[in-house]
Amino acid sequence: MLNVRNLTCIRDERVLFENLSFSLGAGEALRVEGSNGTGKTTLLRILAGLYEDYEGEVDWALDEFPLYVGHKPGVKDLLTATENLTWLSALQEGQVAPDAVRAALAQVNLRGFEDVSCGSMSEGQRKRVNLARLYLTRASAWILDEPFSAIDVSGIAALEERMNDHVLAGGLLLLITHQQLQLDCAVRSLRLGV
Amino acid sequence: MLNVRNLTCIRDERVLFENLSFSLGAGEALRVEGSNGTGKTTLLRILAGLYEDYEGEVDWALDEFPLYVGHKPGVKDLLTATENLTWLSALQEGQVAPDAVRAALAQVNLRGFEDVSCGSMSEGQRKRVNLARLYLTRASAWILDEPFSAIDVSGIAALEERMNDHVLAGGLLLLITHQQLQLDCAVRSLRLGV
Amino acid sequence: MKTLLMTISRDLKVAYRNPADVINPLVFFVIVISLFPLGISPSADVLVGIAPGVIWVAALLSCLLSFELMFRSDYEDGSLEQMTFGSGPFILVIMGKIVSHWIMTGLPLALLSPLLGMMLFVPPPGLTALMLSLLLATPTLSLLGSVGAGLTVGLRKGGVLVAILVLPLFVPVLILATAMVQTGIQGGDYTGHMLWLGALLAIATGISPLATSAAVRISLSH
Amino acid sequence: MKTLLMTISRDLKVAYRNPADVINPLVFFVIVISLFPLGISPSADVLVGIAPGVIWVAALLSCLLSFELMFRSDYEDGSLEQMTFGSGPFILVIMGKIVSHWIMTGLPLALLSPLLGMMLFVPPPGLTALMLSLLLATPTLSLLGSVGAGLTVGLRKGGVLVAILVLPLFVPVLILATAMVQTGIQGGDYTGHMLWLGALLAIATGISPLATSAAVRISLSH
Amino acid sequence: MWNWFHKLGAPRSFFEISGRLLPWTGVIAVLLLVTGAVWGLAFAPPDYQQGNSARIMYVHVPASILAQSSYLMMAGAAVVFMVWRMKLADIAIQCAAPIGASITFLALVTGAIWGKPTWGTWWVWDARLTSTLVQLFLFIGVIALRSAMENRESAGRAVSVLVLVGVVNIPVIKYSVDWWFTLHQSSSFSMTEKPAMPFSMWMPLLIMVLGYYAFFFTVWMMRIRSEILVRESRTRWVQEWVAGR
Ligand code: HEM
Ligand SMILES: Nc1ncnc2c1ncn2[C@@H]1O[C@H](COP(=O)(O)OP(=O)(O)OP(=O)(O)O)[C@@H](O)[C@H]1O
Ligand SMILES: Nc1ncnc2c1ncn2[C@@H]1O[C@H](COP(=O)(O)OP(=O)(O)OP(=O)(O)O)[C@@H](O)[C@H]1O
Ligand SMILES: [Mg+2]
Ligand SMILES: [Mg+2]
Repeated sequence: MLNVRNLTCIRDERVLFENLSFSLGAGEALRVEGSNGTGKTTLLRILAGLYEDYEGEVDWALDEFPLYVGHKPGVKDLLTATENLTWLSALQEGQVAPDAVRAALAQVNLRGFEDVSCGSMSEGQRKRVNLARLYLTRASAWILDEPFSAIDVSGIAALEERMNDHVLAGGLLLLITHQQLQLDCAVRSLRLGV
Repeated sequence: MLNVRNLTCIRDERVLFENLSFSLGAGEALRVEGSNGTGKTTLLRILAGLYEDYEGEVDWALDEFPLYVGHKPGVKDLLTATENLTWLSALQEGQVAPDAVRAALAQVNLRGFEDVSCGSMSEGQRKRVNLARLYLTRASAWILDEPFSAIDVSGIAALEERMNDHVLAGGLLLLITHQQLQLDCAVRSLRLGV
Repeated sequence: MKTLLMTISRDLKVAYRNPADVINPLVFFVIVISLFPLGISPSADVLVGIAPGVIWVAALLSCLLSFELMFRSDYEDGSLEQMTFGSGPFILVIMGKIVSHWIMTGLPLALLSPLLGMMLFVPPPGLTALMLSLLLATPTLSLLGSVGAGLTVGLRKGGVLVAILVLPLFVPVLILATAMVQTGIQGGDYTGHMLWLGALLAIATGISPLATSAAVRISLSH
Repeated sequence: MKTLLMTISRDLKVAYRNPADVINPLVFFVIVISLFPLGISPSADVLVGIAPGVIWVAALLSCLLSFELMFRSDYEDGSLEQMTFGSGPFILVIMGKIVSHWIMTGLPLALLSPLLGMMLFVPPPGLTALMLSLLLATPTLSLLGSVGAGLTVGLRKGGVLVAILVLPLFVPVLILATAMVQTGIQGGDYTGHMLWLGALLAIATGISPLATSAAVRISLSH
Repeated sequence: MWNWFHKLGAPRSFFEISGRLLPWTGVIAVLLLVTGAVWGLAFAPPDYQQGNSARIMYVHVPASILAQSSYLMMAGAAVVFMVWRMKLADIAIQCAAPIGASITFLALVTGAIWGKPTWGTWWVWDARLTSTLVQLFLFIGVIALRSAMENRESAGRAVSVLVLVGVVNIPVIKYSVDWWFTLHQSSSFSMTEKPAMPFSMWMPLLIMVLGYYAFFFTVWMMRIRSEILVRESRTRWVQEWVAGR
């Protein structure tokens, strides 16, 4: 599904990666590793089409856009969890049923917070609202940049399970995390930096 | 050094903690635990004097302010790493030698980034600039809210070592983290939420 | 089309949650206008002469201040970058945001304007012209302003940079609109002015959404 | 004292890194003033009558827009919360920020004003009065504005809310200053006005830093 | 033709070609400007109405003309950049803006200086003057946006969008300002009736106009060259070129 050829990115005179080539098919997971500042986020943003100052080729064979979760929580403080999630998913999926939204929020352990505005949530809860999209999306490619940051231990376990299911069902997963990762499916690894 | 008596905090009709009492002396470390949204950040902000809507008493016996590291990176995007760190430490310590600043930046693995503006750093690097204060401060109480988020594995190890030294040298440490913690010193634990 | 309506309803919902965003530009409008009698002269003769200019400049400025809010909070919390992944065309999202901006800013200004005109002693035919000119020209302001807002989102420069980028573009609107109000005050026929303002609106509708969606994409990718 | 100087030098350093923050309010000032001849009338007779009011209102507005930048970026990146942990008194940090705001906004406005006065046909004695009035009164604006900026930091409301909070406070300054310039244009003696403006400055210096530091603390603890 | 276009578009070959061109345009600019200035300021007959003060015309008119066309040239570069993503075009925009702004400023200042003896005032809100002022603001907007963006790639594209929107607006602005002036004419001054000039006046003027253009291109190329060196400083050829100096 994803074909990357000779990707080179230079920021501020620092070569982040040079002539990077790889390809990723359905049912494959790739974890991008490297210490801080080695260009993991930059790579994922390039693949998501959010950063364009690079050389080389990125080819997606996809029907719809990938699902992207970045460093920012991606939720509006003024809207409630339900409203945020409905809008975020409707944007990409066309239409979502209210029940599905409630179910997804319950999956990320936000039962009881459905109608709380995201501005009065804790760091981890806000991130969870965004991650609840993983339970609603039909996107076949997921691009997740440090999805576990600010999430507690049991939350991480649940997310890992969801990712596992996605990959086993033939999805594509691109992931950055500095924490330990326990997926049952095979995870390829791409190391940036020296 | 720190005495907390009957601390109660209620946000949005949700009781976060009630009649919380504990005290912490020199050379003691306390880790606040709990799942997302249980009030860990709120507790630490109360102790740091940044949140005031609570009941109960908080007594510090300290000569200077504690050192607080919050969810936000705390660095100005337009200033370089050196300038940011110099300003942040000078604010609290009065005066810092340029050499000490360079040394602290080297400690958090930012050698070569001394004169890069923080706006063009990665998430983890920005956080490291803030955390470099741990190598400069003379504060005897540290309040750290998820200091490890966005930091890579080797960075976490270095920070743990620094915290350990601080506690063994008679400092006080209040810490939140969802990740595993390996400190040689004894760490008390306070669990919030059910 | 659904993308368009969805975006408008979401933005209006956010505004409803936080009505200050709608009310503040209005209050600002009123305050700026009331500074002029204080700073210049309270006499009716002087005021009616400067009224069209003052009201229109105040309307421009309060639109200006609100452009900043058009994309900024969406940028900061990351929803703007999510919008580029939408299944509908991105330009519809942008148009939705422009329309809701107008509903929240231009429309209330236009509706409020007769009252302020009266405060500055504008006679009734002038009041009609004033309101019509605002109804017809504030959409152009929202359209042009969106380009500036899109270009500067994420630059943390406050409203000033947007102002510099778009104020020169507003000059024709200002000139035509104030001329229209002046004609109205003197009891003349201002159909010609209205046609011209309509033409400007058409040009802006043709260009701005395209330019803005390009601008927003550029701002996101850096 | 060291805290004060340290803060000023840091803020000026940030401004130097990003000169747009200083230049933009100036350009805004110029653009707003040039909108008035377009919107009202290009004739010298009309313009010289409204010049003091127009220039002063424009100065108020460009100060207003810059208040937002006073604390916002420090709030967003967390440096503001760090400042409360300083070893020196917090009020000195605040005063440092006010002084550097004035150096970056009020002072350049005052220096530029004679040029704009000329564009609106103000005669030479009026130009002196104009510049003096700005030099004497813009510090008051920075002081009063800082209170509004402190109260609204962290509310993501753009400049509009600050404007609403502080504009009423600016009214006395506006009235005195424009009266002073008008006296100047007519060749009169405006020492009395200057004394009054000086008195306002003294009052503001006494109250504002205290109020602002309280306001900032409140904004942080929510 | 296309080949040539692409070759010129590569920073390196532009650098080499312009290096050869630069001395020529420089010499032409100096020659034209000196001839025009000496002829115009010293030998051309004084204006029958305004006397010698009209000689500022030889500075003002070319500046005003160039001010307008420099924005159009910048817009041309913006089109090239948006369509072909040619880095050189981005550099060209970046380098043209400050020159264009200064020329516009010069047109304003010389106009103002001329206005004092003829009109008795430095500034009049006349249509031409006003649209020149608005154009200066457009240039300033371009410069301000560029300097506000840290990332070069996105700055280039953002600035092109702005320049293009601006160029659509220039005729609208010009039109509306002209029309506005005729609506409520305030003063009796008008620059539109051109006195039929004798050859001895328009010839030096023409030379000055050409000289301004040559000067503009020379400065533009010089700025582009130094910007190329900055942007390509990592490449081998720049390092060799620098070493070779
Ligand atoms: C700040 C003041 C002024 C500005 C901004 C200004 C601007 C301009 C502009 C934009 C042009 C048009 C060039 C073109 O389209 O070919 C021009 C041409 C000209 N200006 Fe000015 N001008 C100013 C003052 C004056 C004054 C005071 C005079 C003399 C009384 C004057 C005399 C002329 C003449 C004779 C031309 C050439 C006319 C032509 O070729 O069509 N200008 N000026
Ligand atoms: N700005 C706010 N306004 C109102 N209520 C808030 C706000 N921030 C947090 N809360 C409430 O306080 C509770 C505790 O939030 P807090 O940030 O202290 O949690 P936390 O334990 O730090 O969680 P996390 O692990 O996600 O960081 C949340 O459940 C939320 O309901
Ligand atoms: N906004 C920016 N402008 C310029 N350069 C940047 C910017 N952001 C990052 N960089 C540069 O790109 C490099 C890689 O950044 P990136 O964010 O991709 O790192 P990362 O691998 O995601 O790091 P982290 O683990 O800290 O998130 C950084 O070292 C920095 O030098
Ligand atoms: Mg990253
Ligand atoms: Mg927390």
